[in-house]
Amino acid sequence: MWSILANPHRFMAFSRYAVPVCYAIGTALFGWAMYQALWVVPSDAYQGGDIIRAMFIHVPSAWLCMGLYLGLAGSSFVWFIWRHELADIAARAIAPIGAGYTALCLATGSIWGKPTWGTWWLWDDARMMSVLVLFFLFLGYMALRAAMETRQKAARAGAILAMVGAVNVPLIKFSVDIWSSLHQGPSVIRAEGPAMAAVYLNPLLISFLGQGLIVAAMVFTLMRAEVFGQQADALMARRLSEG
Amino acid sequence: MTLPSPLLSAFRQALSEAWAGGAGVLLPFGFFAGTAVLVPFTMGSDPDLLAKIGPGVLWLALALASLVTLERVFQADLQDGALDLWVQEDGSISQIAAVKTLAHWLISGLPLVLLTPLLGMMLQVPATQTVPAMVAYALGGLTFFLWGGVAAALSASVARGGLLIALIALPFYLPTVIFGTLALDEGLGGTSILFLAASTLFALGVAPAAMGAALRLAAD
Amino acid sequence: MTLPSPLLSAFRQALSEAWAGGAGVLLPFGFFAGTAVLVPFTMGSDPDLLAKIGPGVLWLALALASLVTLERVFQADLQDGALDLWVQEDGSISQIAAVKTLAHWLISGLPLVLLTPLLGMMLQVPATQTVPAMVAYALGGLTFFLWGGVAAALSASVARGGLLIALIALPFYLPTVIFGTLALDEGLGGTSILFLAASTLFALGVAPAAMGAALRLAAD
Amino acid sequence: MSDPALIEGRGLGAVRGERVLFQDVSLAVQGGDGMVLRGANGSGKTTLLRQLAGLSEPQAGTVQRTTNHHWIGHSNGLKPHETPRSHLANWARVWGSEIEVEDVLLQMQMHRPADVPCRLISAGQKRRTGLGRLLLVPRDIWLLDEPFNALDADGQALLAGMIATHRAGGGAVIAALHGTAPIEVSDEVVL
Amino acid sequence: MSDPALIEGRGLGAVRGERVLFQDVSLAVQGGDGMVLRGANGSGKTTLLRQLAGLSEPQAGTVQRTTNHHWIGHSNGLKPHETPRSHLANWARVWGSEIEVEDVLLQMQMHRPADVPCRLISAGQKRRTGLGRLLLVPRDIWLLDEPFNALDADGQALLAGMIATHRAGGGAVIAALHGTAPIEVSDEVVL
Ligand code: HEM
Ligand SMILES: Nc1ncnc2c1ncn2[C@@H]1O[C@H](COP(=O)(O)OP(=O)(O)OP(=O)(O)O)[C@@H](O)[C@H]1O
Ligand SMILES: Nc1ncnc2c1ncn2[C@@H]1O[C@H](COP(=O)(O)OP(=O)(O)OP(=O)(O)O)[C@@H](O)[C@H]1O
Ligand SMILES: [Mg+2]
Ligand SMILES: [Mg+2]
Repeated sequence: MWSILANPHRFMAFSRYAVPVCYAIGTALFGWAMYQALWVVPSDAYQGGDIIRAMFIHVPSAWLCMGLYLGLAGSSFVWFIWRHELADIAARAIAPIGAGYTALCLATGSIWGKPTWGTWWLWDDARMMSVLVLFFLFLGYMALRAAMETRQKAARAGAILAMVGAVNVPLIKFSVDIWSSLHQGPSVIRAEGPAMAAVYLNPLLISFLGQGLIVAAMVFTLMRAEVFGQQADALMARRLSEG
Repeated sequence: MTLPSPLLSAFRQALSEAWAGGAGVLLPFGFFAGTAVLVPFTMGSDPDLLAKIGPGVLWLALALASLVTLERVFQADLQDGALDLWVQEDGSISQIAAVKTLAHWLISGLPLVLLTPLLGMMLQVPATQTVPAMVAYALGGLTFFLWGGVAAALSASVARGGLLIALIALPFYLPTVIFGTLALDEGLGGTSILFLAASTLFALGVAPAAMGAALRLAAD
Repeated sequence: MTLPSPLLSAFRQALSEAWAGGAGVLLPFGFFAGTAVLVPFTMGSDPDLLAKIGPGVLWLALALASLVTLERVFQADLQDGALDLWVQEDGSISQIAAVKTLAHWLISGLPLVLLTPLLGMMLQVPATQTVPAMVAYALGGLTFFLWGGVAAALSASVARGGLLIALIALPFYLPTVIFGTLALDEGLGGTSILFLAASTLFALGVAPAAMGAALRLAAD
Repeated sequence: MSDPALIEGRGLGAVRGERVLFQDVSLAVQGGDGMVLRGANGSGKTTLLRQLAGLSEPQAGTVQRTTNHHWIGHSNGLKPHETPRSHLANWARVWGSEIEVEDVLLQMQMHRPADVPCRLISAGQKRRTGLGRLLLVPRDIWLLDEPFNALDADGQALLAGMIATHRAGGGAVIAALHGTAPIEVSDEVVL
Repeated sequence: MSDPALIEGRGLGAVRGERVLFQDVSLAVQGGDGMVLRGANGSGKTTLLRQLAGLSEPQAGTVQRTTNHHWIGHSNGLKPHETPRSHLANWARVWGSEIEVEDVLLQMQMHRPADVPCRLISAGQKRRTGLGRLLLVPRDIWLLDEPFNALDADGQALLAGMIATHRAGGGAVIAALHGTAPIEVSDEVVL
């Protein structure tokens, strides 16, 4: 699929329809999940009462921000090796959305943490720290790109950083994990299968799917804007050089 | 170890550069004086407290030394045209960057490590921790310089991107800080020092290539 | 206050220089990130401990920001020939240096002060201390920048005298740190904040002339 | 002596390392003069000019200036992040100049790269930007250190014209030069 | 084509900002050639030279070099704390040169300030030190960006002589120049 999309024209043709479709289905799924989360799902005394409803945003956003970083590193790699213009456009579009989702994960996490753990923030919690670091990776990536003169240079610098960052992420995760953790271990994605009641699990997965589609739509939207911008630049350059 | 001659020369040149900069002799002194004066005044001189924060202050100092030093080196190389000369030494710019990093670590990082016993005394670090601390600071400092070098090389072409560097380098410093802090508690027998060594090796493997690519970009 | 036009221009130019360097926007972030990540890992995250060292960490950060920033400014002015132009504005080089220092403090020092409530929350500084802390950091930071500027100007003609600077500046930082730390405890009603303000005024009176003389020397 | 000299150096000397670079150099320049400093590389032209500008203290002798001067050194005084426009606008403000920066940019033919940061513009464009300062405020003395360096033929003609106009208006120029001078020389000091 | 070109650029193009600096520039240089790049300030000579040297990625076209080259840019690559002697000695070691640095210093007439830190020597002395690198190891291609800048008459003759010798020995030179070329020009590219 990616090799098909690597052609900007085909990408534009595809995304033209994909964007509204993703938005529509994503919003519908997410809306249903939110309805379930806010009115249907029973509150859970052990996890802090009604605040458990934050889970339906927190957990998908946690998964998505990690996924978005993988996407960033992947498209950076593709650009660095094959110089596919579209891969760079994708990387550029992913970064702010990734940063936003990471911030969302941090925010919902600390909102959840206040009633359950009695504090907004824990310094030596492994998950929290690794998400914070992910946030800094996104910020650093964007700051670096913004500081470079030309798009070409921004792409090169960004790709180097994203790739090195990707190699380092497992190390960060591992080091942080052996440090200590208050955060609960995985209860959905684990070898023995999910250990979560279906009332929680189904809306959670639906919410994840819905948010995932919305994220995809947002990324495509930003990419389209960028492609349009570049076409406009090219047009302008042609006009300028003609007279 | 016999280095090929360009690398050896890059090393010698970087050594003399770091030395001539005055940083070599003065960094440990400056840092020593700085912590000696500022830390007790601002954080109190309670021995228990100092014992707790002492190692951390040293880590911070190493991290800062690595960031500030390499930023200048690459920025200066870019401005005075020396980077152009090095970039053209075919294919070896990564190795040269690594060797320069090493030289600057020797001059600006290692003296701090060697001063550890003295600083440790001041900051109430228990005597039994001195040797593990020195090993940990040596390995950790080198890792800091390597990752800091990547960040510095990446932002070399940006006018005074000092803080961009800090932002970029931080995530990379984290594993080192964690393993290093753990290693101080566990001593040389523990596993953390092995992890620390592994993370240093990892940086040695990955950082030079990234530095090389970033320096090429900076010269463009 | 109406500044004469050369001073106003020097101020505007210094502002845009500090801003363009990226330090303006990024320094608070970089520092925020730095403390957020490194301090708890290296020094532990015990809230009591953090409450004790928090204010000190902020003082250290201000001190470092002042040293690193101004060194670069004057070094760059010397190398690109801008210093020659300023030195010839008859007699006013002291004032120009003061104004530039002010601009860089505004861009690199003040944001840290403004972030104090946030950092204070993270580092467990008690809420009642927030306002006195901000006043103290603002005054203290300015004093740091002024003395740091003198040290930076003195070592501007030495190639990369970064650590020479630290050594020269430290003694001057000491009174500020002492009064500042006391002021944090005493609050706005105490006398320490007055002493702090007095030391800032003193620096404002003496440092510019010293900077001017040192910059003239550097240009020679 | 009819006119008082705009700038006058008496018995100037410079020592660098163990070496006497020059000694007993006396010179005086009146309005309309164009003095050229000549000498091999390292003979002390820059050193002498810096003494005349008051940037460097002479090891011997004295310098007297009756009016203000412009200084153009080997380096142009540009910040990497500044643009030619912002550089000139800034110095126009510093000197309280009434002149339109736009006109100066046009005259120096720097209107096209006027908004490109100085770290990106070409060597000759940097020099033109620095030379543009000469036009911001009229000052009687111009001290120029190899001002024709890095300029293309047009640029050299442009500068020569600026110097001629300046001298015609009663100004004086002291310039360190190598090679044939593209300006009319009224006096030469050889170091 | 009899000889294969030492260096060849095909269809080179450069874009800076929104502007096309140059496009479709093709050039080839054989042993003995002395090619001069001409053009107004900011026309792209430095940019083209950097592409030829492999320092800058061309936005269009390709560069092929069959042998190694020397690069002399606008800045000389000297560190402020280095002395001319230590600079040349260092690059001699990097390139595994057999030549005596002392001889190079003598030839460049830099034996007197050979031990003064580069931040203190004069502009022309800096340039001579940088040019001294050309003599450390023989390389077929010399890429020179305004190499005559800041040199006095002796220095210009010296460099012209070096270039002539180099070309007589089968080397090639590509130089960006303003004004009359003090070397024999075999080919000109105007940007
Ligand atoms: C700022 C604070 C927090 C951050 C940065 C954070 C981060 C994360 C991350 C990264 C994940 C995904 C982990 C994975 O799948 O491997 C996650 C999952 C989760 N988090 Fe948090 N979290 C925070 C606070 C909390 C709090 C306070 C709670 C509740 C007590 C909580 C409950 C959960 C749950 C139930 C999961 C799903 C675990 C699973 O099934 O894998 N989190 N969080
Ligand atoms: N510390 C020192 N020891 C010895 N010589 C020194 C020292 N500092 C400077 N010099 C010498 O002083 C001279 C300074 O010359 P200056 O820069 O004035 O020359 P110039 O005439 O402008 O030359 P150019 O034509 O190359 O610009 C140089 O020859 C330099 O080598
Ligand atoms: N980001 C940018 N936007 C617009 N123009 C740019 C940008 N970066 C560089 N330029 C222009 O690109 C050109 C680079 O020219 P280059 O340095 O190659 O010129 P040159 O021929 O060597 O000139 P000189 O004779 O002055 O050395 C300059 O005209 C510069 O203004
Ligand atoms: Mg000179
Ligand atoms: Mg050029």
